[in-house]
Amino acid sequence: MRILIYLLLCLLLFSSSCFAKQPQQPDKKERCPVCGMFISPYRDWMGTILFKDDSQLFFDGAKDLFRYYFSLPNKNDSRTRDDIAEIYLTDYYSVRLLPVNQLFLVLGSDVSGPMGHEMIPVTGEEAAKTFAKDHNGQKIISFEQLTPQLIPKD
Amino acid sequence: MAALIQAHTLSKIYNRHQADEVRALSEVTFSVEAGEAVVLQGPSGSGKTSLLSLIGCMTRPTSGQLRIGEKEVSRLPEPFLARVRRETFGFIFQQLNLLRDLSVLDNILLPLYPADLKTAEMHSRAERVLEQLNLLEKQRMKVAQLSGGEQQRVAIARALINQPEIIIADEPTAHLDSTLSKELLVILEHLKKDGKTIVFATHDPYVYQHRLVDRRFSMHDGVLRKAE
Amino acid sequence: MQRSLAFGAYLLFSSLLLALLLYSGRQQADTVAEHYFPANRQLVKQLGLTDLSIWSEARYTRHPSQADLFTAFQDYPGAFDHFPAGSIIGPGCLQGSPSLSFQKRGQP
Amino acid sequence: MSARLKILEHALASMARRKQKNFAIIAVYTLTVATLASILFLTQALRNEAANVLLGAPDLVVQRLLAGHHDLIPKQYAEQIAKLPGVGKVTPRVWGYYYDSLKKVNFTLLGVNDASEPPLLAGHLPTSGRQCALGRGIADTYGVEIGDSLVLVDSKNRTLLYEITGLFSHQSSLLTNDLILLPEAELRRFFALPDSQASDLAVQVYNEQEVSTLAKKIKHQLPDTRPIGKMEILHTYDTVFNWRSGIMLTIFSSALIAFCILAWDKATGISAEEKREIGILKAIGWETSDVLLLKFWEGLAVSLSSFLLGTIIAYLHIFFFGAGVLGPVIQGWSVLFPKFDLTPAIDLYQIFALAGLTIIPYIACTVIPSWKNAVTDPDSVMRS
Repeated sequence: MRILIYLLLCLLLFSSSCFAKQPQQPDKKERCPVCGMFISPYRDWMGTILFKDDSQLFFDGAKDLFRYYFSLPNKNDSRTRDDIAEIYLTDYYSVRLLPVNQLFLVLGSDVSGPMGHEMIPVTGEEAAKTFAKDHNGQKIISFEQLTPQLIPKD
Repeated sequence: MAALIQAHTLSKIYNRHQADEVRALSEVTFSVEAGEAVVLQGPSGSGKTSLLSLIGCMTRPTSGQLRIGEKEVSRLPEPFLARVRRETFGFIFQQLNLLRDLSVLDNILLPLYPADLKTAEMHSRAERVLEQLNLLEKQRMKVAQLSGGEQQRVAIARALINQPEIIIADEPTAHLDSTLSKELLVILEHLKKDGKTIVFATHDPYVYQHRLVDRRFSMHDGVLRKAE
Repeated sequence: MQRSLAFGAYLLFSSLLLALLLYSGRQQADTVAEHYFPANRQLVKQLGLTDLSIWSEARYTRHPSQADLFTAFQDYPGAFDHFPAGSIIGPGCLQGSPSLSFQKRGQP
Repeated sequence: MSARLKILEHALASMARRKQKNFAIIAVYTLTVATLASILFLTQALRNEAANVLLGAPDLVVQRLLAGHHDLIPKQYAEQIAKLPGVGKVTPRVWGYYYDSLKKVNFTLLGVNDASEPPLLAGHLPTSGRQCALGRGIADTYGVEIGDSLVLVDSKNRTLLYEITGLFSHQSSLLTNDLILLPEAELRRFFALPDSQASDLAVQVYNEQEVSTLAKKIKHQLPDTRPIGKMEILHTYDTVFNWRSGIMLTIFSSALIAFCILAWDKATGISAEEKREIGILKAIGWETSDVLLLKFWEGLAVSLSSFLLGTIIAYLHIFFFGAGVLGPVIQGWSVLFPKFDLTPAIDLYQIFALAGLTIIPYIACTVIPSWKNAVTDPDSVMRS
């Protein structure tokens, strides 16, 4: 009986991960809509917004992604934040794309991305604290706590 | 008509302000008309060669003026002097000064290289002088393989290739036997007939008593006098 | 005229030959980069190798990047060491030290 | 035909007059360029090889230092390191050296756990106790093949036989030439290594940026260790084979100095004959600039033709003939030296630098000494 429940659970987990929308990888010519830089040389910093209509935008860092996020709807893109299915950022430690709600954002650290000062996405609070300690991070926030004022300037 | 070569109080001092200062020429004044053959006589060291060098634009006078044709050359900068040398003078040196390992043709073409001439023009000129001096068959031979008289003719051919107005010859018979000297003077006589001006330096009586000579000067310790 | 033509022809020929060699080298490098570098990289990854096996005289020459800090002239891993002594003087033969040998198949 | 070309024509004609001297100069010059270019090609190829191939090396290697010596590292260090955020797999490596006093070679013995087939291997990796896989260099030196047995004497002086099950192909020689692979458990028995320890730890780090921070952290938490980053490994090879540093610069500069002596000798040795010729040319109407152009052509003819020839020879030598001449110089007293089957890696900048370093000084050495003679009045030829 316990084995059956376990199997069902496994199946559920498996299928949920199967059906949830997965981000595509960018091709070589993909550029960041905010700063215009190519994405592929900076895979370690990549972030992506997956819209409900299955379209996807790539950014060369969390900072640019959130600038775009807070600017929606803007003059080139009429979509609103409600049209977003999921936001993915690259976890600093594992260099994998993860959903933004699994990540903490470390502000004010000495690690800079392709566009200078960056907010660093880290999985788990423990790791975020370690990162802040190692890299002189000033503040750890979750995605819900993010406001446009907190985005680093340059 | 003005004289072709006009020298006025020409002086040349070598190694000036040094212990071994030599006054080679002092205040030489003379002129040569176009078509004339003029001889400078005098013992060695009397300044003949220095005067020829000055007239031939190989060096500049310490003081005085020199006019070649219409041109005042005594103060010209070096590149212009080289041009005057190339276009006006043909030199026959005492030592011949040929490049012995080069062919006859290469030797006589040498003065033409810096000039902007067409290749065909260069070769037709070469052919003409070679023919004139009876060297056509020898043109591919190295100078070192030729006899003394032939070498002498190569040197003359080289002097003529630029079609100069003035031929300068420094002791041309010094190293020649009497037959060759005779041959040389025959050639020079032809040149004079063609209208060339000839300036010699020599102490060979056979040369300065030759019928082609119009005027004679004698030099002594850098001073020029009219010879009797 | 003939000489400068011959010289020009020589220069042209040798520059073309050199260019051809460099170009073919480039082509060769591209195929190698495609096939044999990835294979070797995979090999390095699987075996966890750290160094090229060029000099096997001593451990600090076999694995220059892993050498001890106190190795002669070794300011940081891989500073090239024991030159010029190492290229002139060989190591001494230790008494009674082991050696490598093989036994052919089928032999006792 | 312009005046310049005509002067080139004369330069070539006058060089042809001194055939022996000019051939000797061209021969020495070509040899110098060939040597220098061979060094450049060889080192650049090795550098390129290292940079490409060693990208697969562990991101971090953690050694233990005991009293300044490289020592065995306890396996529990691996667990501690694995806990650090950003660290992937930590693999204990087991390896050592085996010295053959007859051939004077240090073999590298490496323990393998993973029996999955690596590329460039004929046969298979050792799986059970008494098997081994060898590098091509060993097999060639001792003339053995798969199925033969390797005889080793272990740390307790027992003679052990290992059946050869795999040989690496020659394409991996630069990596595996002197390698002997044994199963890890067998290697531990052979060296009498305790199970709880390893030679060092290979640490996987996901984010390249984090390697130096992790190295610092490991050094802080485990003060008796010495972490070596992949970048340091790559930098090591970059430095060893950098043409501007170390041994290469030594060889390079000595060849260059030898060449300068040649050029200087030629320069100062401007003969009375040459002086007289310059005088004659000036007397018959050449300008100073024409004479200098003549000398420039002479210098260029020698240096350019030697440079091209030397570079071609160097290329053929390194990439077609396996560095046959230069190899032994670099190899020193190595017996097990990989056969260079190098991939051409050409840095055009280096070739241009070499051209600049050889052609320009040579032309300068030809032109400058003639200068003084070219600017003096030509009347000296009248008085000789």
